Amino acid sequence: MNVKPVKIRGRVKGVVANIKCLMPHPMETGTRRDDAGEFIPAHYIETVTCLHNDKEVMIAHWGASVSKDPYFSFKIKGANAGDSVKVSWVDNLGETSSGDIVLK
Amino acid sequence: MTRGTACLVALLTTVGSASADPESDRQALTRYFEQRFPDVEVAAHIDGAYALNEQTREQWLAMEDFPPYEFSVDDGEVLFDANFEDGSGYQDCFDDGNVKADYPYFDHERQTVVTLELAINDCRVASGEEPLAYNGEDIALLSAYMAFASRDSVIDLEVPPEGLAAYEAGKQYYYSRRGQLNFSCSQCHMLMSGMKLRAETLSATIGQVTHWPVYRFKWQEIGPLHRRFVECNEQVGAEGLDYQSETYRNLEYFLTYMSQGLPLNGPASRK
Amino acid sequence: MNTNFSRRWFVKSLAAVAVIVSFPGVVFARAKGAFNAGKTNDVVDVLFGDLPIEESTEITFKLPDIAENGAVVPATVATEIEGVTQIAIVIDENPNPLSAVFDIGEMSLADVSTRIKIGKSSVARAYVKTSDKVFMNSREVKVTIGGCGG
Amino acid sequence: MNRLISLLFLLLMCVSAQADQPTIDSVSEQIRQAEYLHEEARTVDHGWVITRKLIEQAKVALADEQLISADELSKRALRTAQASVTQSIRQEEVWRARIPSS
Repeated sequence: MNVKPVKIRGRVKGVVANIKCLMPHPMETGTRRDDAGEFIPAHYIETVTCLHNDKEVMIAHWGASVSKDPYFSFKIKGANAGDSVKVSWVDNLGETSSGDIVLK
Repeated sequence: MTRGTACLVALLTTVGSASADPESDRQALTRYFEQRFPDVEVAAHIDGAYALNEQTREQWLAMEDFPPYEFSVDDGEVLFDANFEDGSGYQDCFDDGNVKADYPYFDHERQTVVTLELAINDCRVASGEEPLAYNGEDIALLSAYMAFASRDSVIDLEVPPEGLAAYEAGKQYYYSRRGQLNFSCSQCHMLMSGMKLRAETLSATIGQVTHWPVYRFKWQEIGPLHRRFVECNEQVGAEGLDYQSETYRNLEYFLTYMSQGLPLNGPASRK
Repeated sequence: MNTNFSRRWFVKSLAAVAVIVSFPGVVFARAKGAFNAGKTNDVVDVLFGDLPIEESTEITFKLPDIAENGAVVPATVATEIEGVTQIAIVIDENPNPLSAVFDIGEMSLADVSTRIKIGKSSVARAYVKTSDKVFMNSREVKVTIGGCGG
Repeated sequence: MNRLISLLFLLLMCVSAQADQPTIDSVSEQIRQAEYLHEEARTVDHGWVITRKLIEQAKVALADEQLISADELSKRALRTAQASVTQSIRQEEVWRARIPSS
């Protein structure tokens, strides 16, 4: 699968940064069948790591029941413009991708 | 309203006018929906069923906050910017892509309705490229990008006299009963608009074509308007026609005129 | 903050059947057992062991009453409760009820949103864990078959 | 032209009604008529999904020499094909009544 970067949007309001991201990923449960009736193997994001200025602020663990092209939004305390936010994921097949922004 | 007058009103409103011209058809249809949904702005119908059901609208807005079709728009932009073998590209036919408000139009040489999808293939063939399949992914991605680039431009269709026959054909299709269930599009999307069929709220005729292509969660991908026509046909037991068949292009022509003056808001997400 | 974060994780990972993935500086537990569990009770056992679970309306658990489409259901869990370390979303009727677990670091607010798949109408649960207690709020979600039935 | 078809069809129905025992020929004839009328409806965008399915099932039954079920399926296919043709003729006359007038 050609891995695509994570799309991130971030806005600082006061000292809280509201981060929203969208991750292109099929999120296959392993129970779905393709047109030929064969099972499509399970392929889903297992771990999402969120860094604020390279420090871990959140780790999410996901099952296959998170929707396709997962959406994830979270809030960071003590953030201000110029800070960096990076979100990266690892899936059950070991593929990985990430995306990062500088907060405005 | 007593039962008697109700029937009288129903009779009056359904007595068909002779072959009226598109503009008076549109005004009559607009009045119909203004009376049926007094507190819904006509322009609000560009959000389809979500203009008529508050509960589902809330969920829809949560989806539109960061919709999955953004990837299709990005991928479509990559395709749009790529050059053809001969060095030309889509920009030579469509500038920056903000052209969807000009489609569909009635083409004088070919004496037929030309939709954006047809124009995309015209542009490719003119540069010696292979035309794209109308049910393929690439044309959906390109239309997604161009729909996004055309957002907020207003539908300003002009039906030339030579295009009236195509317009009337689309109108006839919309108001004719078809399929084993013997329904016409207008019965669901006009007479029953705002009501429910099982769990589905029925959208109104006006605004039905302003937000295509659409990322339907049912499809888990973005798809063109004619894919929805096929689905609707099959749900009343009628055989779906080919994408970009003349019948479907005429139907899109009629429906686009019914949304005349409304802003484009594609692509959109739907259930 | 970082050392304190990993010590708590180190203790937890010993209990759960965990696949240790080498991660610079942080040992974390994927709590595989919790995601493979077929029933909510098993999920809760793996995630929270014998910590007391208390129903609480302090948790804002936003989920539609009737899902537009079971494949993509917007879900938000937010709370003002102090000292939250973990949030979990569980759908009773899903084949594997546990959908997602969020480990909330010191610098994060306990306020997360995502979109999940719900197989059929079900009770959905949001668990919020602090160091010594677990709070839970739940609500009904109806999932309808799409289409006009033609 | 459409009006002629419905008359032709009614005539055919009377003839085939008298044949008690279905034969390969009578069933094939019914399938052919159903296909003809189905095409007739399709040319004016009034084809039904059920007609195509019944025709296919009738052909399969005929190929398996299941004469009774092939006869029944081809009769049903003929009826639905005819209904779709009738629908197309009827709609031609009445669709304007549904346009909201000013």
